[in-house]
Amino acid sequence: MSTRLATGGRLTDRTKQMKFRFNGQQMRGVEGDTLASALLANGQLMMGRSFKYHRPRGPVASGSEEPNALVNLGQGARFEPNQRATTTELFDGLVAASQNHWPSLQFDVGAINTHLSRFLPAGFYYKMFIHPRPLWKHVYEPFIRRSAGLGAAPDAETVDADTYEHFYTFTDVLVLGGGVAGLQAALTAARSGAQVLLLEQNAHWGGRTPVDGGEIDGKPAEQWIKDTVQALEAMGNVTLRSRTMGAGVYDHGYVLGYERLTDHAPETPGPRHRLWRIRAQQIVTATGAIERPLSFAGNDVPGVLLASAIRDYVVNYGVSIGDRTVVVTNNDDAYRTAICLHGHGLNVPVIIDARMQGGGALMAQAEALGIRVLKGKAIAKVKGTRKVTAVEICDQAGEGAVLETIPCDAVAMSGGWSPVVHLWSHCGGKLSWDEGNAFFRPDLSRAPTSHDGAPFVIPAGSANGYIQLKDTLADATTAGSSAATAAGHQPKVGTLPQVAPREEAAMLPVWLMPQGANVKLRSKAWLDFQNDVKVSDIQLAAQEGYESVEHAKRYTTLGMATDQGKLSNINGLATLSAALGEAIPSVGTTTFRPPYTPISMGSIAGQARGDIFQPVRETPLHGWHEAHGVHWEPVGQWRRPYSFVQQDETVEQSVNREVKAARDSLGLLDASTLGKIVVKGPDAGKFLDMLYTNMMSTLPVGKCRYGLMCNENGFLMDDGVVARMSDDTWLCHTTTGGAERIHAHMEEWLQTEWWDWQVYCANVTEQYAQIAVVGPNARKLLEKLGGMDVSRETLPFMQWAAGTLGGFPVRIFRISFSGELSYEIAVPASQGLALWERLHAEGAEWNATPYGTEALHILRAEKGFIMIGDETDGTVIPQDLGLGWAISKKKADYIGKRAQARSHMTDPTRWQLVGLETVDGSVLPDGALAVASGTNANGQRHTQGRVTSTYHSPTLNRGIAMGLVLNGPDRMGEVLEFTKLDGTTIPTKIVNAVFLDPEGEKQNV
Amino acid sequence: MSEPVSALNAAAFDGLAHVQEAGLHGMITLRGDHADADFAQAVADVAGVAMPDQREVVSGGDTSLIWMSPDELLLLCPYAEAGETVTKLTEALGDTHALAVDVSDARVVFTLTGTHIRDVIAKLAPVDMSPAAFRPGMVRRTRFAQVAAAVWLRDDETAQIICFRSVAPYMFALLCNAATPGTEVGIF
Amino acid sequence: MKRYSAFAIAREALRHHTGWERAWRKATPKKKYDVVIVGAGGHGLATAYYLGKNHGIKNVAILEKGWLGGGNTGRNTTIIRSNYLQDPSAAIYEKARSLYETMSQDLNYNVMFSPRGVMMLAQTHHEVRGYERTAHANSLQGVETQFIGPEKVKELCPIIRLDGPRYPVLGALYQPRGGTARHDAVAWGYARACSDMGMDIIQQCEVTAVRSDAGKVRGVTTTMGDIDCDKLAIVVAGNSGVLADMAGFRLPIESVALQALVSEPIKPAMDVVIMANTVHGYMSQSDKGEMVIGGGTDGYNNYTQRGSFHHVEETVRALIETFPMLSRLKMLRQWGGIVDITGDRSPIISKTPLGGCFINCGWGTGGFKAIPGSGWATAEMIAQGAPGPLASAFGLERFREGRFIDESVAAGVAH
Amino acid sequence: MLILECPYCGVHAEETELHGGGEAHLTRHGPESSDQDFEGYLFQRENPRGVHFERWRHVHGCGKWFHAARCTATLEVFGTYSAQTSEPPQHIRDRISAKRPGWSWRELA
Repeated sequence: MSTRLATGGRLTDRTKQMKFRFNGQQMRGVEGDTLASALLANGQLMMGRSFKYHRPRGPVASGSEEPNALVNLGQGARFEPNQRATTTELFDGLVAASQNHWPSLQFDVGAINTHLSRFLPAGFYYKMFIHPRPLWKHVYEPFIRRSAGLGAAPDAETVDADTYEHFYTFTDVLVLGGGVAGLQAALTAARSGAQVLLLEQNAHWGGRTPVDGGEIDGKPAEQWIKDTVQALEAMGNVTLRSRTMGAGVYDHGYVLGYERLTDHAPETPGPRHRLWRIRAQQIVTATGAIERPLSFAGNDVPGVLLASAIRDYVVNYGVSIGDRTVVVTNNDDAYRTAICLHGHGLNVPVIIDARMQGGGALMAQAEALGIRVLKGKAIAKVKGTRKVTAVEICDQAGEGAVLETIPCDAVAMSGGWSPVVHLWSHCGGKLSWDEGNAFFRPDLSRAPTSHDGAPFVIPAGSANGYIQLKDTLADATTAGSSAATAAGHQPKVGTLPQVAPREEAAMLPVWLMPQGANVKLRSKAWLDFQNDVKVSDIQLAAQEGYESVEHAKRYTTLGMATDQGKLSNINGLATLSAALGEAIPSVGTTTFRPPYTPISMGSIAGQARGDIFQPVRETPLHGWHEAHGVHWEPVGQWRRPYSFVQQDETVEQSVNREVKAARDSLGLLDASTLGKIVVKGPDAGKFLDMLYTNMMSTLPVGKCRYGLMCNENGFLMDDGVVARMSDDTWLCHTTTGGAERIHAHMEEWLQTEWWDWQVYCANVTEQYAQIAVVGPNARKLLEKLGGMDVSRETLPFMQWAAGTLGGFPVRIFRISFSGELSYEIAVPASQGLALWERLHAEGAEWNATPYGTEALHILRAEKGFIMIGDETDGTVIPQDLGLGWAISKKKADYIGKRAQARSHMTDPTRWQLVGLETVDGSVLPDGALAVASGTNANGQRHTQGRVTSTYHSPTLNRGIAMGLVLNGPDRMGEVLEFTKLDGTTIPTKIVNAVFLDPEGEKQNV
Repeated sequence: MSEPVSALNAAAFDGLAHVQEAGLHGMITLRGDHADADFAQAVADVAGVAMPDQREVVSGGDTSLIWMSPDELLLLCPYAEAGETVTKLTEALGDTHALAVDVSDARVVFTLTGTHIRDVIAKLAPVDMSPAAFRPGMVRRTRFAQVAAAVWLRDDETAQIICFRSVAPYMFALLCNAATPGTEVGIF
Repeated sequence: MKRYSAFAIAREALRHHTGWERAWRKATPKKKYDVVIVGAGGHGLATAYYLGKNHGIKNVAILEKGWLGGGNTGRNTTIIRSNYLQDPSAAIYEKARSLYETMSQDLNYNVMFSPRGVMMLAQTHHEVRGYERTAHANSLQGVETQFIGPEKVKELCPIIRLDGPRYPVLGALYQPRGGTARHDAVAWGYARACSDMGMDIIQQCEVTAVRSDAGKVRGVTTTMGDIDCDKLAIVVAGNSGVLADMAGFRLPIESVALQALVSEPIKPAMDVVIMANTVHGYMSQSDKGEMVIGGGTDGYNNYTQRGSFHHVEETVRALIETFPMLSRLKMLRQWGGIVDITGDRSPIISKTPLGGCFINCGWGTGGFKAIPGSGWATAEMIAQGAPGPLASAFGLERFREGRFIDESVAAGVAH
Repeated sequence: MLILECPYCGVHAEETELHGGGEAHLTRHGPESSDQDFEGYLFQRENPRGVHFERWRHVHGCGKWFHAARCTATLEVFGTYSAQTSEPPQHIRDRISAKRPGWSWRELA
């Protein structure tokens, strides 16, 4: 049983006890524990169940590569599934629960799958559940879905209680990984004067070197690390950040840094995670190496761990996995675990070394300690289900005949080490196969390249395949100075850290144990622990022709678990290449994708939540609207009043009231969002003539003209009133959505096509609050404010004037989008509210009524005015809308003219704009289609028109609509059938689109 | 004539830095070719300060000229003088191809003061805020989170941020959030 | 071909699965084929399959420069729907959707088609009108959809927040028979069926030139030598421009990166596919339990299969606003694929200026859902030498005539 | 995440400050042009795997359009230059030739 040793634990402080709960049970740990070490200290070896077979699982590792020990962490709005216990720092009051079992971790119904495993090989579901079809739909698939997933889903109504933020930073050299290699590389680079940023994913510096021991520069490694960190902290050009992981490397030196600020202390105020967006000229990946498991039967039983992990738990946390630990290895490093355990008074009954001639100095040291070493041997099988009880030993060369059974309660396995090449590979760095060490290492000749085409990632230390401490530090020094040089700095030649060489015997690649293991053993030899992929599964994939490494991965799900194959990929790859009889490098690896380990969605969104999720654009009158019962309508990022609803009024009633007020007396509209763009210069007229379909250069100063804008593809993109301000200056009004778009459109043509034309434009949309005063009494109100002559004679329809109205500096545009007598008043935004309140107050005697966008829509629809976005949808040309009058015949060219000459654009059968009236007076549904007889070759019903906008007209007290209809203008009075979503149709008459005051008498008074 | 009101009426917040809506400023957008001597002369005469170099700001008295692009400047002056200054500029520019428009009400100015202003800005804008890279007197047009803005470093502890008026509430909320007490990053 | 079934599994289990044969034969190129298809992705394999099944043309080679199904077929978010606005789109996507219904049986390979329903959220008044318009169109196109209200949306998707401050959910266009399928299985299933018909699937075989004379295709040159053919089909999403260049014509296409990501697997939380176009995000939960999330495309030509991170940020930000619980999940993996975007964002199934050479491309971000319909229509075009009703509207000539198939019509917002 | 230097304001802008504008150096075809020329102008694109010339706007910045020469296969940027030109300047083409001997784009090289 795992337990806390009497002494030891370099990272822990036993004087600081902590309470936590696991599966409802109260437990104790100490400061510095990870959740995994604390659970082990409490004898809790079993921490979860595997994905497919629900097999009992304990931790196999001690770091971020852990596939098994995943827990549901926290509660309520701070709940988080799939947290790795091995990297979760313990804190007082932590609450965790194990995953993927029912009803309990100890007894799990799903474990039946492990007994059925023979019937559930890789890809079984592709071959099953095919017949009969209904069963798949109603039984199999729902069942598969229910058994999906690992961690519990957060409650449906969960709203994250934590906050997050982003941070942008730039640096010359970014070092990822704070082990000895990272520290040495950072120090070397920093000495050149380069700006250096050093990130370490854990809370501690130095990586695993302190565990492995050894001396640097004549002092214990741990001391050297302390001194080096101090030296770095003292340098002004260096920034160090622990608990910050290099999550992903992207093009042009962009790196994500994932800083966990409060995960280890949830009560601390401030953001939980900070996502750093780093731009680095050079990136040093000092991400270390990960030990590989060995593939033998039962290598997934709780108690079988990586040799390095068992060492970590003892040295870092003072925790032992068991009393009798069998070590099994194909290299020298695992002997350190045996020696370490022995040194802590724990029993190592045997070291099983697959190599015929065993190891080097470390073996001699172990033997000298009296530890039994078996050479050329292997584990045939691990006994035990919920925990290790014994191992059966056999010859590595054979098929698994048992020579001896050794009782034990833990197994330390080592299949050699693999450099962590993820960050090197994210942006295209290639790998080469190292035969001697049996691992992939970065191929420096095929590094990822940046904007300048030069390499920008440099691997260092064991991440670069230099596993021995001496080589690690030497390589890190080189990496540090190359990075500094590449970043334009002059590295100072410092002295190499002195490390005594350690003679180690070569490792022996062992991909299966024993090498001739029979199928029974192979189907119990795990490659991917979380997803339950075994040696036999990969071999089956190869047998069935899933030969590409990507096919094998996807067919078996190898490496697709939450650890993304950190432990399984190389073993799986080697198994595949053996099955195919091909060399490992020719099979290749799967693609490494960010992030290195999973990062919170919250951190990706950063601060953008709640009121700063997205910008809301407010007009100067926003506050007034808020205070007067507004119902908002989002229009792009703007908020516009949809209607001002009064007490005991439905929205529909308020809209009708607003329409009637504008028609019968006086309405006020906040039109501030309409785009306003000043266009000035000797060539401004020529330019506007190209921009609009009609002629603007001929517009007299002081007058207004309605204009249409098309894109180069001929489609109508915007409309609005243009006013001639002076000889060389025009003011172009655009739609609300159009201001930025149209301004950009103008700049694009001026900068990239007609750059020799002398025109400047400026977007002055927000300089003004614009208020439409609409209705028969509009003029009376303006006269009441006084200061300007707004009479029909002085300011007729489609003219504008500047002046002072009731003390306000204004421009008044005599234009109408309602068909009523109407003035649009532009006033500096900072006086907008004052003017609005003034108009509202002074207009009281005519019942001045603020109205919103829905009333605006109805008012314009009653007049048959088109609305960009309703009558147009990006497929409509002005000719479809009966706007031919607004297309200049005189002009040789305008944007969109050529496009409108294409055969489909001049096709007489294009649908044309008409008015529509249901025979029964009801309101046509939005988007309704006019059906025609018969169906097309694909069996789709023919159509002959569609509704573009439809409303209830309070003025006419009936439904009115506009639509595009085949030959519409020639079919006045004809009745068509329009669709309803209930499957029936409505008889609808084609009428003139102008429902009200066709002569325009009301607006011209 | 009523009293003009700025977008947020001088709202303020204290945190990592002091965030202040700076009230009404006279702002004039000037379009014209900086390289054109007549343009430069006219502008310098009226503004009373020299033409700024690329991405720099030149200030004198209560007037500042901000470099916005090779053919655009933003002239800052007292709010009350904006209209008159536009008239003067238009006269001074005469036949020179140029454009001068009053945008005082179209934009809003925020002032950020304190020792951690670089932290606050670097949380929102993809700009190198290290003292070596971004020095007093420099201006950078960029984005703050999801809106366009210009940031001008007046001195090491004062920055001015200019954005469109309609997004003033968003910008203020952004800056306050980024300036939440206790969230200094501490790398500058 | 040994048929797949629960019985077969049981039989094989007893002999430790030693009896399973290859899903598709290893093939070496012959000198000549009736039809050579470049690209063994979903569309290419489906084209081959229906050439054999519907038209009896089985002397076919499918050439793949990498591994079959290794392009966008294996990189997409597996959404299947046909609730399109325009008739030609609705026709081909609905054909595809209906073929997905029976694909597992047709291919004797379980592609795990899961008709769990697809909801396209309406989060502005403008979107409501747009989707109502689509619902009307679908009702005449034989596409079963309905416009549902917020309560129904919440009922179908409990993790959604209806009253988000910025984008309240006003309703959704719901297609009950839309859903997802296992993307790799679609490619593998077609490959197995094609191989079984005697067709040659040749992987690791890159086309380096298209050979022709007198304006008629003669064959291709590959890294495995020359291969002659009477007819050539180019079905290579993400590389269409490169192949078209070899065949001597240009396309109205830009290739850009589209990104997707998955969360860590969690127990079932969302039993429907969600598309939220206002905020450019879509999401479903895989059979493994991962939330599969997709977003918008990059704004520049790119062949690296890597995208820019800010698109991931925008998508995740937006989805969290409507699905707050996502904030507590973690992103497990992100990746990119290269998609071909045409001038009207609709696909191209067309004859080309080169005689005997046909092209299927331009599926943009929506290709997976179309695979069977696309293969069906392309096979018909190759067999008959001219596009049939499903393909006729998707010809290259439409760009010259201005006859676009524009599905983005809900775009222009204005007042 | 691209970085491009804006030739107008000298900022090394990151992608989020920029707006891509598609293929560069297209010749506008107006009312008198043939259907084929007009289709070519509006829709036919080089879309090369390799050296490409494209338009960008420094939208969250000085607002200027500029041109970039970029490799679509490696994202290497050969240079940025003025938008007021109908073909890439010689020094840009020389730089590309030095790095991608034998490159061609339309009839350029």
